[in-house]
Amino acid sequence: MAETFEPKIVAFVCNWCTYAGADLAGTSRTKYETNVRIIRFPCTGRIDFMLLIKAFQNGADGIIVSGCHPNDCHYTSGNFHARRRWMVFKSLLDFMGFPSDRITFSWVSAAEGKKWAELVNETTDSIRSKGPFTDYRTLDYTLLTQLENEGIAD
Amino acid sequence: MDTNQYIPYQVRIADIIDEAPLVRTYKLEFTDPSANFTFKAGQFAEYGVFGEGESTFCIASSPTREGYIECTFRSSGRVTKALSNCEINDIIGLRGPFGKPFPIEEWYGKDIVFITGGIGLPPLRCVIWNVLDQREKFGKVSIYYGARTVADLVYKEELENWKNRPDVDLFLTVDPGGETKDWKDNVGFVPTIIEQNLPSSKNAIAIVAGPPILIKMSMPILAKCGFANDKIFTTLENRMKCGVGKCGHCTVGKTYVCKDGPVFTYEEVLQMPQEY
Amino acid sequence: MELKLISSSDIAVFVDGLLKAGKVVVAPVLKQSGKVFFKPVQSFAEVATDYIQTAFSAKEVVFPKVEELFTYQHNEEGGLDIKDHLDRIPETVVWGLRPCDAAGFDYLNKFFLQENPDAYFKARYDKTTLVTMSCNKCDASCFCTSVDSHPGDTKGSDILLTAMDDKFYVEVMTEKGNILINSNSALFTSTDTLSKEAFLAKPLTHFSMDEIKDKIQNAYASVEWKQASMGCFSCGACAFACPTCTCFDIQDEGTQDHGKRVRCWDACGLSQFTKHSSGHNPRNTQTERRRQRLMHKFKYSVENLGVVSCVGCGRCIRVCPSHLNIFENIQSVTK
Amino acid sequence: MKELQIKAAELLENGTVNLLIGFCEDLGKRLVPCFIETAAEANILVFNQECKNNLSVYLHKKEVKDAVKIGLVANVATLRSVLQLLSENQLWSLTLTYLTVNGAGELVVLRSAEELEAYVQANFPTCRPEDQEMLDKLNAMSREERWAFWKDQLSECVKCYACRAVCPMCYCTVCTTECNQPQWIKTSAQTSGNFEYHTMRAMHLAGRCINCGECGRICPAGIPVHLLTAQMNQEMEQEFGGKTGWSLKGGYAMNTFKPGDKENFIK
Repeated sequence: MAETFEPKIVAFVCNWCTYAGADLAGTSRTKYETNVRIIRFPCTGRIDFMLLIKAFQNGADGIIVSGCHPNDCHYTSGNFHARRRWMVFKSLLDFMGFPSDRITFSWVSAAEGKKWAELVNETTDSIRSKGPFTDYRTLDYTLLTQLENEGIAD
Repeated sequence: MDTNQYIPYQVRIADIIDEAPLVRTYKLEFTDPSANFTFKAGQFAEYGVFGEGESTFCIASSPTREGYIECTFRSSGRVTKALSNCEINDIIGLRGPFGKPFPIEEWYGKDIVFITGGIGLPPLRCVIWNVLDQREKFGKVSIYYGARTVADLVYKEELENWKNRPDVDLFLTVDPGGETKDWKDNVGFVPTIIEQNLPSSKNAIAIVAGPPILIKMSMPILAKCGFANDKIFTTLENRMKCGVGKCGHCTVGKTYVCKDGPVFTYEEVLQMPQEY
Repeated sequence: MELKLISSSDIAVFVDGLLKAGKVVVAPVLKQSGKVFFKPVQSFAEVATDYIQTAFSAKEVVFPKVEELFTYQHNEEGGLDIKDHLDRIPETVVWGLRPCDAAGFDYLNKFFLQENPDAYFKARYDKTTLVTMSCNKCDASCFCTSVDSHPGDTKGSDILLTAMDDKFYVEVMTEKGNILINSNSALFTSTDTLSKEAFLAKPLTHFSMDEIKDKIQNAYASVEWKQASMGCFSCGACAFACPTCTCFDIQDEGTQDHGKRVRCWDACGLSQFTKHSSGHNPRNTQTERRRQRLMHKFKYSVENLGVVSCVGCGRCIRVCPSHLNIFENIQSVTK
Repeated sequence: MKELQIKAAELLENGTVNLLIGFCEDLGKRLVPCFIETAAEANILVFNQECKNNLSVYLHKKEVKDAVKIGLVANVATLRSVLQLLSENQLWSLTLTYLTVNGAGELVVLRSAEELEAYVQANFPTCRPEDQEMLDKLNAMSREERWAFWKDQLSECVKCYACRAVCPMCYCTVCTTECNQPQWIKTSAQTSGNFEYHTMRAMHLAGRCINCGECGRICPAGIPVHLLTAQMNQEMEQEFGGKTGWSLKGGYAMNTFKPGDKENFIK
């Protein structure tokens, strides 16, 4: 483990606004943490909740989901549908005891390069303070393999 | 500790031939020389891409060719798609050989009729080369092979080789509408081609493999030619996972296609419940 | 075969002694949902005593719902390091399973080890000792007497305990049983044979195996299959609760660089079980799948292994969302 | 019970119904679904408060759909799920006749979708007290406690898919669990795969489930999976208004939106 824990943040962003915002942050030389890995989607409406679970399972410690402000959506209603989906998904994760505060939802328009940089820095600091997210990845054992994993067998 | 049948051999892809759209032939060599893998014509193996799973198809090369094995597959499911993305020198897993082989020793001195279509040729090609490599032990050899279009024909250069051999009668065909301008051979479904050149059933055995529709259409014609049901051999294609008669996916009635087959005489197939 | 007695109070001492000796004891535990499951216990206090049958069978000890076949890891030379973990399986005592479960283990042993022996099953089975508790009560789903077994049957178990008022009548059947007894022999006093009849449950007998074995021959074409399987939803509950269902699926989990290949339970009732990648499905409707399940248990396994693979525990009836009844179905299709 | 049997026999006799799905008692005195095609068999029909199975799930079965004219002996939850299915444009190819017993014990026969809607709205079921109590207990827990609770429960799941099989709302021809390109849900019943499966199931049923509770009641491993969708239902009713299985027009909350939807969790 490195001395300071470097979180892996996965960002699911919509192509028309947030990705352009991130691009603007780049062209205007705004510095922001490098822990974020950006995945481009045509719209937040296309981001499937299963992708977030897969990201957590494959090693993500924090997730940013960001897209166009309401009424800015290139496909007119993608972000409205997404908003409802994230509201339901966030409460489902809370109900199942999943640390849904590791997922940050936001609207970042193409002109808000600075907001994107602040968003990434904020998220990285908060996830860094929370530490690595291993709950999900250490779930896998059954009756007897459970004992093998707990080393009783050794 | 007895052998653990689930640990695969590691084999390296030595050569890749693109037979037809989505159909590839891999030449596989064993990375571990002490493997001395031996098999008989008609047996199959489980080819595994690590991280994706395992897929079942026959060993297409003849046991008379030492040092390597070949397999031909069409990319259709998750594993075969991953398999078709592999390149030369990649390592894949191989388990086997599984199943009962064709009883080639019983066919010495007999005429042999091969009937197959499309992707059904690989399981029979292994037998064909096994027969042709000891050609003098057998009577007449005739091969009826067809595919949907000219491009779908597999082993194109070997088909040429068989066509030019005097001791092999090859009846090549493509489905109506599948022929190209310079296509000189027959046009029509394989069963109709068989009817045009009826094989004699005296002292002969027939082997049929390929899509179920081909098997269903060819059987009555062979019966008309006088082939007894126990003189017709076929391979059953069922979903298989373990290959050793334990996982239950391939069962047809009490028979485990992987352990008791995949080679059956048509008589045995008729006794099974119609669930294949 | 040795016969012993042990007082009821010493049972707790015996089991706790096994735990202290480092053995893993898997015993029925009453869960908050009101159902009883086989779980590893840390003390005898956790063991449930007042139950007819556990929800799932104890086969999970020797045939887990998920079992790692091997892990693989790419090494520098471009090959793969493949390792299985057969050496890490603990000594296990399955406590308090019923005679029908033990008969189930007997079938599993035949199925997995008679031909192409399965290394994983053998490793777990050799390290497992079965301490069976004969049944003093049963319910309408139990039909062990219809499949050549009975509530006091010793088949398949290493030790059979029969509760008799304040003591247990101990029948030690195998060498494994002896080792267990000798680990704390002070608790046991020897005795001569006692009759268990008075302490055993009396389940109804619906048919006999000889009667079914010949009538099942032409049951395949019976018209009753459709009505018998109308209530079926094509889920896997009956197969996963059954002590003798052995179908499994092999899946890879991980990336192309490293990961593991696991074997997990599968069920012939599930619609994808026999589906080819071309879409062709030899058993496409629920009627065919339900027929396969019953024909396999009462006909095909007799032809392949010489023994009916149903032990009459009735779990598939209790666990089925619409309580489809296996022995009623067998009676209706073999009329 | 007598009038139910007489009415059923009459419906079967005069051909308004080819197949009647109801309840009868099996050897073990348990209430099990039964499928009656002739008037003579109608005398085995039984109906009381203990009949909990949601029989509307059988309306998706090929062997049942072939009968086209189908009778359904149903409790209110089953009627509510048929109403929700009709609002999702399912089952319109069938002519359905419903037999039920209302609170006062009288036999009620509903012959059309409108009658069904009126009856369901008049006797709209509320959340069962024991479920509400469990929901409140869970919501009162801290996040870590809830995680421990669901981790322990979902480690018991063996992925037999009985919860999906008994759910009338789960009628997809190819379920996400059966998709292996990409492998969304792990096939093996390990806890992480179970979490994926139950999260996906709850999300796909959010705003559609009518809280009949069958999935939790019949789970062989005794996992209260019905609480997941019950919680989602309650939150979506508060947030987006509208009730599932209330009217033929339905209105699935997840494929519409309002500008004023909740936004306080979005930066």
